[in-house]
Amino acid sequence: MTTATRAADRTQAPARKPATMAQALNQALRDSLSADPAVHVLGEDVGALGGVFRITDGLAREFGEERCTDTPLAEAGILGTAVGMAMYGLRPVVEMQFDAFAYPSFEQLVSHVARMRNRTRGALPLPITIRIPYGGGIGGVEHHSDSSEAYYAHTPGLHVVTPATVADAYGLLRAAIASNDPVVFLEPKRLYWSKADWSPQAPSEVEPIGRAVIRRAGRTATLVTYGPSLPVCLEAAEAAKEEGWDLGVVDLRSLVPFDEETVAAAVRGTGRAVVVHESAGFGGAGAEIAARITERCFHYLEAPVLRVAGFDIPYPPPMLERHHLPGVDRILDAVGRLQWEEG
Amino acid sequence: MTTATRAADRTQAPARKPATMAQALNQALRDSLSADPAVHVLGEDVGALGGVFRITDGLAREFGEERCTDTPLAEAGILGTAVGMAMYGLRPVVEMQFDAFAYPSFEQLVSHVARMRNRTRGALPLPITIRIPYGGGIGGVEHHSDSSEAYYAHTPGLHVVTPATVADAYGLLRAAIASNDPVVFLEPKRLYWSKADWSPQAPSEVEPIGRAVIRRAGRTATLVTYGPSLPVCLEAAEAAKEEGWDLGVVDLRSLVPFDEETVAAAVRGTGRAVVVHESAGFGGAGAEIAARITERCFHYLEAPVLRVAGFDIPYPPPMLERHHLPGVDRILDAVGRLQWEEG
Amino acid sequence: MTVLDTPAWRHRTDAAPLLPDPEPYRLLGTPDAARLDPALLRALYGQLVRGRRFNQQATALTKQGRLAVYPSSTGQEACEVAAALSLQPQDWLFPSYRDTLAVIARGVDPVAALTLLRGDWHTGYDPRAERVAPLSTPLATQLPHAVGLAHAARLSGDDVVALALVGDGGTSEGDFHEALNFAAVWRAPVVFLVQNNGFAISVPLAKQTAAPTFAHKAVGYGMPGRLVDGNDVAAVHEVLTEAVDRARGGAGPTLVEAVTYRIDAHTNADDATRYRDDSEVAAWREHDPITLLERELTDRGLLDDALRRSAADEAETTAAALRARMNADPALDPMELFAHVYAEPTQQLRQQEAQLRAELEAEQQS
Amino acid sequence: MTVLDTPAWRHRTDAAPLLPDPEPYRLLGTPDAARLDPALLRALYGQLVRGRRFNQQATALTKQGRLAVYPSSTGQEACEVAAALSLQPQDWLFPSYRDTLAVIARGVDPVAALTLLRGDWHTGYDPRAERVAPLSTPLATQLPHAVGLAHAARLSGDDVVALALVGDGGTSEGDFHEALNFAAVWRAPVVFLVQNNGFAISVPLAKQTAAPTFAHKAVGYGMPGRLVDGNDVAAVHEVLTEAVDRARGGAGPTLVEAVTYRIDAHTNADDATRYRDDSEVAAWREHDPITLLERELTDRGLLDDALRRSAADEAETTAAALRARMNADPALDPMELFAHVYAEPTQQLRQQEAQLRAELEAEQQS
Ligand SMILES: Cc1ncc(C[n+]2csc(CCOP(=O)(O)OP(=O)(O)O)c2C)c(N)n1
Ligand SMILES: Cc1ncc(C[n+]2csc(CCOP(=O)(O)OP(=O)(O)O)c2C)c(N)n1
Ligand SMILES: [Mg+2]
Ligand SMILES: [Mg+2]
Repeated sequence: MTTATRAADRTQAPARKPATMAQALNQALRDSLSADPAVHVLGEDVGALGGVFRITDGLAREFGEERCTDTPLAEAGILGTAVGMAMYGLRPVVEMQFDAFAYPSFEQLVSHVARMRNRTRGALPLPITIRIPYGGGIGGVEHHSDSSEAYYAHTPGLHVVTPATVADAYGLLRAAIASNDPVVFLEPKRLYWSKADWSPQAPSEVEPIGRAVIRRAGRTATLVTYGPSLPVCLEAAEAAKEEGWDLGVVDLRSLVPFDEETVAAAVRGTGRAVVVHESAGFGGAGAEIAARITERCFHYLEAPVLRVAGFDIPYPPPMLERHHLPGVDRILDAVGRLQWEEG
Repeated sequence: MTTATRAADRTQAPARKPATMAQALNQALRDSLSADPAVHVLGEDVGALGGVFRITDGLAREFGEERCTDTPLAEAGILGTAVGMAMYGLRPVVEMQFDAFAYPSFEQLVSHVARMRNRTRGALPLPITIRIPYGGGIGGVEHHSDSSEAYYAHTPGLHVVTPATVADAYGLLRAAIASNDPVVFLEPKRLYWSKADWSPQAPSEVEPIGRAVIRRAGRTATLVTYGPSLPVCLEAAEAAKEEGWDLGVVDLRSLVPFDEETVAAAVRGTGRAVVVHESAGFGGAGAEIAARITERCFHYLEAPVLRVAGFDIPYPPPMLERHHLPGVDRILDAVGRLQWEEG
Repeated sequence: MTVLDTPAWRHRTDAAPLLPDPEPYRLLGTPDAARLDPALLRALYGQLVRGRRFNQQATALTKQGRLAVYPSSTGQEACEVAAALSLQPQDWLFPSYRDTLAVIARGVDPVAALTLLRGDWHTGYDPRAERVAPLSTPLATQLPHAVGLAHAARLSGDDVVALALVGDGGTSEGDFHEALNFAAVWRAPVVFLVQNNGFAISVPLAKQTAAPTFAHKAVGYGMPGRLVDGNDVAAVHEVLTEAVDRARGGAGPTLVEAVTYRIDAHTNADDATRYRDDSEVAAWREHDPITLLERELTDRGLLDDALRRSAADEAETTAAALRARMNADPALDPMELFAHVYAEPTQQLRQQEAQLRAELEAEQQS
Repeated sequence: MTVLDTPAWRHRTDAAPLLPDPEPYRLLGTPDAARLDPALLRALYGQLVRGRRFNQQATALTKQGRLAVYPSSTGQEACEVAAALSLQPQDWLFPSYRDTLAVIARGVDPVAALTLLRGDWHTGYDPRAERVAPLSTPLATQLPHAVGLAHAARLSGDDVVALALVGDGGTSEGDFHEALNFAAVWRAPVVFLVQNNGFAISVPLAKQTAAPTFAHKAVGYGMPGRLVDGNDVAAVHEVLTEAVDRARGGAGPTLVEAVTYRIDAHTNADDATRYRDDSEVAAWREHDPITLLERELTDRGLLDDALRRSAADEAETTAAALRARMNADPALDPMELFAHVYAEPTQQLRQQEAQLRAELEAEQQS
């Protein structure tokens, strides 16, 4: 669906109201549970409490505890039982409470969730959505701010999706739950309370997983980013005007599938790119993005693709996290290093 | 220590005899256990059996079951108890039986092993060596051939080392055990039975972790690789002569620390590079290597850095693995795509 | 309300009924065996003999390079066979990597069951059609799958029980613990069978657990634990059938420990002389599952030549068919590597597919 | 040799002595309390009162933005205090994230103990100097650490016991299982204390376990299980001291379940009204650890004004000092982010360090 037709559809959509990303995610779960009796939500504290971020608020009341289930406190058990439920034909939507608390389920994820379809020659697809609040910037103590997307994106058999806007939070989560493949759905914690005027997209408006989107066209250089770093990049693009730079911003939305075409087209238009994310830079998703841009756009590039990422350190304590997270200055600094004078 | 002084030292070393990588690793463990009473080996079947690959052969007999201990079958428990042992001042050397069977210990690795020094402001370093046989090419059934280095290399706080030669197997393992930081020591399974004339390096000859080595100088293009793919690259370089190409080969030996200087110098000399490894390409270590080479060498590059890696699929069954693993032809094909005619 | 009424104060289950009798339950050779149905005993006998022969044949195929590896269950056939036969058609079996016999005893085509170990693909049968999960190599990881499936079936109002197999070594994994706990909390219709064969590769029981028995773990989850002689096929069958019926009736999960022994090495690639004494193996050969059943059949006058011959014939037929079919190279298409990664291949996979196709074509032309 | 002699047939431990009395053990208010040493009771009282006040003060500091978060242990002070006081100086404590009180009762500087929750660094004390592991946030992951440390100490011939704390929710994690199993197999000198406070955040006990009690899990590992009233500080102290002594004597690990209640919400950020009824909280307030001890002290004529006042004064002094010190901003150096990642920073870290330094300098100049 093109941007034009989407815009057209929207004119018929119900009136938009201010909503947070958390509310949009909650609505996506509610609508998925309504639409398909096979959908089941499970995780720690997803029932009466509505999740520590309230993303499952009210669902147990509305759909019953069997559709929205508080599990024992064991992440491998949660994901492992979700595998069994999916084997039986259900569509489990699992909530991991925080990024680092998904690690106990790593074996189930890598050795089973990612491989079951392939292992069984397609006989046993696993339509499981694994929701993981991720990233920093919320003043969380250790283990509450990890960015773990690179682990997942490197694991064949998983889709890895991360919304950056209220509308995408809804649309991508609905698409993830509808997907017949397992989707690691990474929710940028610090955008949970971000707001936009929004009304739930109609099913026909929900885009499939795997398309990047140009959030801002630009002529001087392209920022490529996703999830929690999108607002920072947009801010940087705004600030860059002062320097006379017209920066484009691409929001990947999905790391796997990776939309090479959209990214390559954008970068070819500018000849310069900076990839921005907050996880550690070394071996991060930005490495893949930069390497791939270079493969695809080498002769269009005026400068090497640069990366602005978190430092290669364990995530800092709350009082120091602002020094770690890529901010506007660090992004503009990288743009400034794009060898404008010719190298 | 320079290559020259090493070569000099070696003339004084005891006579070399043919040895396999497995034997060199066994000797490194033996010598480490002898040299330091704090060293303890633990894992599944490391005792009477000597490990399924016999890397710990004879150690329990020689040093007692308390120094070389068969544990219960639980990888998180193995690594978790090793953390406690290291907290008390021991130097545990943990064996994971196969690559995919290290995944249950992922949380202990990422949330504790990698962070304990940092968490405690340096008060509690964890000198743990985690030996993991990795990679394919041995006809193993599923879960016995994973290449998991990218997960570890992306985790700040870990060193990630992988030998490709008999001498390095010994030297790097001794260095890993002597290191005051946790080291993920990846042993290329299919090189266990590779042979070379060798005698154990004297302690003064053991190189520190973190230096890449030029295995072959070349003028037309540089292959950058590590571990199981080194012999393949050397073979490719040999075969390339027929095409009139003089290929250099860099063996990284350690992914973290990453020896940028050696790699960048080699690539600047040729202006063309192909990164080769067998793990899935997407988000693999090769992405970081390629991105970094590009950052460092952009104006020396005649062509984009290309990658030859495993496909982005779950590791294939034994009968199909040869189609997955990067081989000589695929490497030469990539070299041929390095835009020799100018793009 | 006082604290004594709050749930944390004293959990409500009574422990006593959950504790196992520490003496393994036996039937064959005991007076109780008299009540066993001759037809059942004959069926079990046929399966045991066929299973033993299958193990031998499969091990032989490893020597001929026709199987990548084979973990023999010789000595453990009673557990394998009883597991399969305790289930109804609609039930599910969750085998571990050693349980090929249980898989074929449930009716899966032997060649399909051996696909993993032959190395042509990871799983050779359709788990939904067979109601048999893929053979699980990562130990104990199949246990939460069984719980989830049983739970899903119950939520769906279906009459389905899941039976999950695990070894003594596998009980040490965290997944074992998490699965049993979920099962008990959810009262899922699932049965766990621990085949305690004394070893996890080379590691003997005493280095694996200090528990009185594995069946004593059950009380810690709030489910009943049963201990059974794993070489007494009638006893294992009875205990499992009771547990399956209990699950079917809505009474929740059961943990069964079957005490048995791995007569062969861990796999064809293993050297068992490094870690165990022949005298132990010899002792267990005296307690062979087939011999135990033959004695019973003989005592009851049920073991005539016809039964012996039909069992042997069926075993030979199975072995011969296996040999013949495994000696043919499987038809393999390398392009299938890309076919099942996702419902739709990604753009990157399509590129990689094209690359391999080109390579294969070049190979053919040269 | 027959199979009956092989280890797999029947494991050797007798189960009966490992099983807990399902009635939580109590001392205060019982005739047995008469034998309790007045000095001990006074010391425990002082710690309880100080602990309660500390919880209040720390919670207040979250409202002033001086702590990032605080998981209060109000209602659980008896467990916290008894845990710390059951140990000898050379022993190690392995706390979970809720156990700040145990950490300070062991002697760690309160501000150092709160470093994690204040957010200036991850751990504020030297674990080796204090023999207190870092507060562990990933649940149950600290348990194998305790086992490994205790095992290492024993291998080194040292007289060191490790005491590890975990919540009812944490028992569901695989790491709990693996740790207890390693401990029992290795006979490591370690004691596990489960503080069963009825909830894991919002999830009540019945959704966490179906076991008769957590103490019943012990038999499944081959260690004794004890159940104790977690609000009876004398009982918890006695049970833990016995278990620590047992471990010290080489008899191996013990699992202790203390039944208690979390009076406050999960943390200051939690809204407990969403998942529990005030009447339950009220019932537990009637069974308050301080009240229980005060009653005992009163009955024995030990609770004079002097004791009350000294306890209250010490609590106020602690609280006031905490307030004062926490109201000052901690001295922080962002460059420390790179200091402890490795023994030596990598080349890449040195570059990143230089980048941050340049940014900070630019910031200062502007
Ligand atoms: C998670 C995991 N760790 C290690 C292994 C390697 N491994 C394969 S079989 C085996 C021993 C299994 O012992 P047990 O559970 O007793 O089963 P048995 O072989 O006796 O049938 C081991 C360690 C594995 N498959 N999975
Ligand atoms: C591995 C892991 N999963 C999830 C969490 C998130 N979390 C923090 S506290 C908590 C509940 C813990 O309950 P319990 O063990 O009973 O301890 P309590 O809070 O009652 O002291 C949860 C789920 C975590 N810290 N670690
Ligand atoms: Mg076994
Ligand atoms: Mg609790």
